[in-house]
Amino acid sequence: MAKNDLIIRVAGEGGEGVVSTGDFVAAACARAGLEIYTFKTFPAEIKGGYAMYQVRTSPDRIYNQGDTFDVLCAFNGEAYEVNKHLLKPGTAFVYDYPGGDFEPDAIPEGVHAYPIPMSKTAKEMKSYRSKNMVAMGALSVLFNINEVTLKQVLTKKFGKKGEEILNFNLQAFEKGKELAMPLKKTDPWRVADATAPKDVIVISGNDAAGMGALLGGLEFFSAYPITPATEIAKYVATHLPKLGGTLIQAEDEIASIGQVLGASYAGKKSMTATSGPGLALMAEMLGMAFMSETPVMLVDVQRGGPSTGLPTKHEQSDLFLAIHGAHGDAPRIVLSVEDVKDCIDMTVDALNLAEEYQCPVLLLSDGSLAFSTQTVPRPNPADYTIVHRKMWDGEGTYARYKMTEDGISPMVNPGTPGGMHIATGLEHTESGAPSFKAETHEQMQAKRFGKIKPVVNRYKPTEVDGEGEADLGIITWGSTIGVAREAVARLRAEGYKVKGFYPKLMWPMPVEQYEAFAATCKKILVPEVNYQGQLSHFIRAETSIKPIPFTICGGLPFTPIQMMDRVKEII
Amino acid sequence: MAKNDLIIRVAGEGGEGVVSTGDFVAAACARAGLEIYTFKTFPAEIKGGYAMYQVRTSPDRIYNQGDTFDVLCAFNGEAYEVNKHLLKPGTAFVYDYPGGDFEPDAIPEGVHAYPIPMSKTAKEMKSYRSKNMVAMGALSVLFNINEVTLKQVLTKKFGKKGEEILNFNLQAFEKGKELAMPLKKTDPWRVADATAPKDVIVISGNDAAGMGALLGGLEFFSAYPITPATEIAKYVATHLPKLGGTLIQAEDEIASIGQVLGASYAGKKSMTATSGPGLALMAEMLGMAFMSETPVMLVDVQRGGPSTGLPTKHEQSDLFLAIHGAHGDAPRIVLSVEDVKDCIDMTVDALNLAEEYQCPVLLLSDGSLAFSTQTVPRPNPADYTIVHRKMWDGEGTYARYKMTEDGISPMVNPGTPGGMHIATGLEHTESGAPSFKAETHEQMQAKRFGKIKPVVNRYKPTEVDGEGEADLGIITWGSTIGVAREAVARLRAEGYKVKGFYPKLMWPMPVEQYEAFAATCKKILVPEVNYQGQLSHFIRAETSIKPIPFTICGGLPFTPIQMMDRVKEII
Amino acid sequence: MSVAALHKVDLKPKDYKSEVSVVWCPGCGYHGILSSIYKSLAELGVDSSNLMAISGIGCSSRTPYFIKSYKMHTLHGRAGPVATGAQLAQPEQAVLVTGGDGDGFSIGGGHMPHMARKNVNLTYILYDNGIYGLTKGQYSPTSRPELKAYTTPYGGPDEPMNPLLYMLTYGATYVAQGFAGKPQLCAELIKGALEHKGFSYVNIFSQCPTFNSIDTVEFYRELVREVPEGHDTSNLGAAMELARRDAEGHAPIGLLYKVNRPTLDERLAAIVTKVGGHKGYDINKIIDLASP
Amino acid sequence: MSVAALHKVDLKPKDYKSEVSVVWCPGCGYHGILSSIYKSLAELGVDSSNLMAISGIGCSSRTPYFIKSYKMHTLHGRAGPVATGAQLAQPEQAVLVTGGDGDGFSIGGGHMPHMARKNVNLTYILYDNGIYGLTKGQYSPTSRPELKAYTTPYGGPDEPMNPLLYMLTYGATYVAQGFAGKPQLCAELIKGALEHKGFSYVNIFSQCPTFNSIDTVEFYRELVREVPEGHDTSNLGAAMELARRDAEGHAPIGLLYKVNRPTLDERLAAIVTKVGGHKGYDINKIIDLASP
Ligand SMILES: Cc1ncc(C[n+]2csc(CCOP(=O)(O)OP(=O)(O)O)c2C)c(N)n1
Ligand SMILES: Cc1ncc(C[n+]2csc(CCOP(=O)(O)OP(=O)(O)O)c2C)c(N)n1
Ligand code: SF4
Ligand code: SF4
Ligand SMILES: [Mg+2]
Ligand SMILES: [Mg+2]
Repeated sequence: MAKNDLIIRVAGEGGEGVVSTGDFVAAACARAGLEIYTFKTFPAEIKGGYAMYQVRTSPDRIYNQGDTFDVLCAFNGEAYEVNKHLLKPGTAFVYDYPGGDFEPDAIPEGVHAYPIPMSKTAKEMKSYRSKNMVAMGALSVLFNINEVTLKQVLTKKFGKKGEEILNFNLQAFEKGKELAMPLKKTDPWRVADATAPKDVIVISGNDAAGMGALLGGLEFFSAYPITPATEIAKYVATHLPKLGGTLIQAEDEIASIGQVLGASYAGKKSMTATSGPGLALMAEMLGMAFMSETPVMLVDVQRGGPSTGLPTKHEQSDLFLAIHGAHGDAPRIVLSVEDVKDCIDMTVDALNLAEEYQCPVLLLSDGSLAFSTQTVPRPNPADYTIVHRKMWDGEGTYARYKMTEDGISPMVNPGTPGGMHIATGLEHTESGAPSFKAETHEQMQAKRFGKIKPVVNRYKPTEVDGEGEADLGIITWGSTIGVAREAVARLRAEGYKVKGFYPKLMWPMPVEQYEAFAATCKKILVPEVNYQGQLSHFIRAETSIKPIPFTICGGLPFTPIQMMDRVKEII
Repeated sequence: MAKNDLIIRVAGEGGEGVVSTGDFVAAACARAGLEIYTFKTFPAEIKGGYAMYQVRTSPDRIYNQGDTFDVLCAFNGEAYEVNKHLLKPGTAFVYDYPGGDFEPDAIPEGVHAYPIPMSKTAKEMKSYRSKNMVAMGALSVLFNINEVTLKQVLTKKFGKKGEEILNFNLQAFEKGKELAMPLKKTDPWRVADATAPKDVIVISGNDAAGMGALLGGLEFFSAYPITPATEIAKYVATHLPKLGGTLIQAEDEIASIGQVLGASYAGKKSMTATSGPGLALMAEMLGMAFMSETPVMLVDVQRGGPSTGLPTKHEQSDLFLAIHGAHGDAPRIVLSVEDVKDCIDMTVDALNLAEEYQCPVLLLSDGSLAFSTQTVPRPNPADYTIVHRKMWDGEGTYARYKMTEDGISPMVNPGTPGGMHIATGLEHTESGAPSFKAETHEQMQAKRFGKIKPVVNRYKPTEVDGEGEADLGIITWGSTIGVAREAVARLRAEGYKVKGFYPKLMWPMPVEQYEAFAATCKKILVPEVNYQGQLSHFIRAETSIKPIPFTICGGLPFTPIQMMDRVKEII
Repeated sequence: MSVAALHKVDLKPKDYKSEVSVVWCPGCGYHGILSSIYKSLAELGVDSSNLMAISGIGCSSRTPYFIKSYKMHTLHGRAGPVATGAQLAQPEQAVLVTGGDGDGFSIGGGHMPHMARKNVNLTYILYDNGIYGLTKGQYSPTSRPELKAYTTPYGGPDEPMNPLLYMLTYGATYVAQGFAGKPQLCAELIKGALEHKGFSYVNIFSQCPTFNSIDTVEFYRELVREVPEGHDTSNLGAAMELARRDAEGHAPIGLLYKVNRPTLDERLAAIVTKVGGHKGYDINKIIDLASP
Repeated sequence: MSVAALHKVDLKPKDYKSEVSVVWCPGCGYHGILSSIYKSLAELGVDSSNLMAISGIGCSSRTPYFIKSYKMHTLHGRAGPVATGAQLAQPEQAVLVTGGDGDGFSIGGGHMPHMARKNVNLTYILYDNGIYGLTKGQYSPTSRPELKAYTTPYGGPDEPMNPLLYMLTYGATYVAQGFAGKPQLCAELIKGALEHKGFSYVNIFSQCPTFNSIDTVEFYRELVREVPEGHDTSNLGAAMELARRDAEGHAPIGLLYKVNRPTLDERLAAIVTKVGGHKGYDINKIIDLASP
């Protein structure tokens, strides 16, 4: 890899400015026309505790958080302790010394060490808060972080708080630069030089889902807070009112999905967002949405389970619940996102599919994407098509569940004369009247299942990464796709014949596409971050493929190298 | 088939005594040493509406409700209308005429018609209530229903209400006999003669589950009413207090499973019972039981879904939810019953497995078994082993989630000095302290999954019906097994080479047993009463078998002939 | 809701009957409640196509099937949230919720406080028969412990709750109680509820002759007493006092409480106004906020 | 619960500390509440091994980790049912539930009425900070609409609920309110609650300096007023009047209400007695009932 695809990890105590340092560096790189992909872990404590923020930046597209850092910036002893085993030859190590709360062990051979007295300098400036500015100054000098854009970013942020605060921070930044200047740079890491700025935004997965909701024409949102999904509601709460829409925080998840169902019945594009525990509580109402053919959309930001589990950690283990989590036969359309861009685009897709197919649509995101900020081409609202439900034309007698060729029955909004009808969770005839006859149930189930089948051909085809025959194909989903892309590329560069298949439509499964892909590969590896190999299960059940599962569940995403190693073992 | 394996269907308006007629006939046959298997359908209305009660009786063991009736006794015009298409040559037809509310069309060729003026006679006796007694008298004469045992049953029932009422009913019964006596019997159907009375009970699936709970040493039961599971709670409410135990009706299903978890933590054998919608609501708490390794047992009496669906109808469509209905990776042990006897025995098993493996255990029953009464050998309490959870020996420092060889950590009851600990839904160390480290999560998941694995070998092996090689093997579950048993026997009698495989342990799946069975069959047919072929899905996912799904979902069980026909088509 | 704002039509009570035939048992109090609903709709001239009737699951929750209107038959206990969503989506339409004591106060009991305190602009009619009818007779939160029911063959262990006191405590802005045996009174109370802007709650005692053997028509007749003349319906303390029943345990029927405060939809609309929100707002301005 | 019946031990408050270190923010009111709990346990001489501390999810729900006892850390909103089950299973032991305003009155709000009216014999301490702490600051059912929080950047649309009035309405048999800034009072109220036989509820105002910017220590100090001398704690009406706050909106602190009535476990035990139930009952008699 180019030495300017690099990863800077900042670590320290929560509240010490770890997050803002990361944000500033990321924004400065993005302004300089570079790509960024950030990754964070949060302390389990409410306040304080170990925090880590890592920025990967490169002039080229980035697909994941990377293998490990190239540069570590340690704000305190805990940060050093947690990361010291990763100080491999070639890495650079910037740390608070002297005057910090720790003295590192002997620096390992080949590690490039840059002691910077961050705390001491901050103390001299009589402001603990300036510690991270000192660090940033040093980092900018040492690793060629664009000073112009970094200052723009700082100005944008602190400018609002008044000249004095801005100047003080810039001063600390300069101090950091001065401290680094005399140090001899021995490592090869440098952020790429600025290029023509691209028209991008920098946004987290959760904010992106919120933005997607706005772009998708959302009118009503109801949710109950839950880590790591709450920021979607926060984003929507902040911006939806500007567009005249409504957000409410419900008393629990059952109420929020209920409100979504009610609002959708009443004619509004509606959605909610939650995480695993909330999804579990919504199972019954999602069945009702299927049965009553009411469009509802739900984002599930998966976290470490089961139960309360590891609420701030990454996992992709809600696929079983997403697809099978209803009593009776009541499927949903399930999508999953790969990256932050998908969080925008596929939230629009999910809202559209719910309207088009009049059924529940679940969009799966995950804990690592939720807070990962990435550069995304600035979305142009005009590029997004908003699909509306098929409406009754007012002709004849209205029957809500009319049998039609494609199984989709026109809807009608309350308030329309002549369209009065019932939406119900009981089995029913075309008019909605309860009926427990064998034929009714069989025909209506066939209708409800039949209408969503075409989505496998009508949703964008699953991307195949690579051409021709391969010794091994990787099939994976969610944010693990980004890891697979890089692993495939690097393996290919090393001469391996590998391919990738990256489904976004999880259910119903585009079986023919799976089969066609697998037909070109000798072996199929399915990496995923869960214990049971949930996608592997569905592949075995629905296709003729015999996948080799590759599961990890330690609360962290795969790294490209981890995936490459496994491929090399089994290819 | 012997002409004395026969099915008498009584049909009429709810409230006309349809159910008690069926109950009396069934009890009389059981008292006469015969086997019975009854089947009912309920009106959707609260009161009134079409009701049907069918008694199948034979000197030999009966496995299901049968193909169709041999004898129809129609109390009113609706009963006739609903059933007249089933009046095939050879069937007998007893009906309320003259003086009833209908006159049948021309009796089809070959149908043996016996008009009995039931309403008229009742009217003459000035008691509408005696109509069914008249019918019963006629039936007893026409079809050799044992008069002695029938009178015993009537006496048992009406005796409590005083001599007058008893005599009046017996009188009506005699009237019915007199009316039938002069009729010329042209059909071949007769209930077998009494044999030495067997030591049996006659009980419904729901009551049987209640009885199993008592035999299994249940101490605490909490439930929320729901069709078709409520009778389990009713049975337990009536009898558990006699054994010193406690039943409460909770405010909802989430509360009931929560109470069960709490009581179990506090050391009591605990369970709940519900149906699909309730199970959906319990998903989150079942995940907590898995994570906290707390024994909880739940009976799910499946009904027609999805959503509110067809609440009084039969379906076996909760397998997906039962196995996959949790966020994160959180499996359960899932069992399913074949018949009423299983409802007793496997409720005991399920309670035992929960204690043994310290995890949630789900027992699946269904709407047709719930109300089906069957003859069951009288259970002997001494035959049932009650398993208790492994308890801490008091040595050393107690660690609730201690890593042990078999993954099962000893428990301790509150009140025990030195055993204080926390049960938690957060990921945790051996002591129960929260830990979100990668190793902890991976090891603990491995422990929790690992400990339940042995159940596939330790639970009773899946029954194989037949020997040697076969052209086709039927794999099925739940009450459909009873249908398969008869279909297999009859097909074999017709010369077909067929076998059956009847799993009761649904999850984890005894894969080797499936494979071994399938290795002896050219084709595998999987009949089940749901839309998606849920067991087929799991067979495809977990074994190398390529099953041929055979699904129906009209709210009714399979009939043997229906299954035989399908086998003949594809064999 | 306040139906005052609705388009007015001139219809008879029977015009609000739908084509689905009523399935309740003969003698069930619900027949009377349904007539009262038809009557109040007709008197107010409610345009059916601007009415959403929403329910959960239970005998009482079958009501929407029998009313000509837009309607939803949802899940046990969940009429409240669904109706809240529907009301917020169409604040210019009328929303009527009907349901049972189990539906509303047992499984649905977690939603009630929030609907009331948020003053969701809808009318909630609770058919209070002290039993679970549809599931064939288990005790409900309003059952008396004397009742021997399906899961309580030896009587119940619980004290019954007090729906009126709950709703007053929760902050409902219109609280009334009727009895199915007094259809004229019920119609008046329902009419008042429909006219009220805000969360209006009407509790109606109703006999279930099929499963509740003790809360008979006669029992209710003895139980109820009209709200005394001169009761100040704007006085929460006085309403609570009445709701808590008199020394002989009589239950008040009539209007107990009625006040006005902003409804949830109004408060949400105020937020939109505050931020200057409107349909034509340029979404690019929001996207710009994410530029680095 | 009534801890009177428990085995008595002689311990200091610190002896009730577990080995797990407290994770709350500096300045959080919860530190004070925890000390009050330790103190009351020590004063009552509660034997830890006969105590079950049970919670849901939230910052407050972390409490059991810090107490030496049997304990369960359950699901958000579900401490109530789990504790009910545990109490009924071991009626001779003490059960202490701790949780937040969101846990208890938002997602768990459907369980509260039933625990109270059934008079489940346990103590419920609700840490009322007017915010969702653990999820980083969303408004809760006790938040004032002035609060600008995570999902309500422009202020909230809801009126806050009144926990004390709710619990009085629900039939709790011991209802008190404290403030984390008054640890001595809190300890007394908790002690009283633990001694009480029946469902005892203590609401404790507590500042969340991290996320609730308006309900500060100073705010609460201004807000609270001691229950007046001479208040009759057996008078429900008077307790409700106090709970509804005075004309200036002051919130009462102290004991508002305390009465005795049979607990759920007693009433269930009475059923067992009524049917002559006991461990040695011959199950064959029950099986016999099913013979044809
Ligand atoms: C989740 C769920 N649990 C339980 C049920 C079963 N159920 C249907 S109606 C009902 C109670 C009905 O009582 P109530 O609400 O008082 O209405 P009523 O029939 O008396 O009018 C119950 C428990 C259900 N449909 N869904
Ligand atoms: C089913 C479910 N929904 C949501 C959450 C997320 N959650 C955890 S704690 C909490 C609220 C905490 O607020 P509160 O109960 O007031 O306790 P505090 O943190 O203020 O002490 C929420 C919403 C969850 N854990 N489970
Ligand atoms: S069961 Fe009771 S509530 Fe239901 S319809 Fe019949 S009488 Fe009415
Ligand atoms: S977030 Fe608030 S409630 Fe939670 S520990 Fe911190 S100060 Fe306390
Ligand atoms: Mg009721
Ligand atoms: Mg709180």
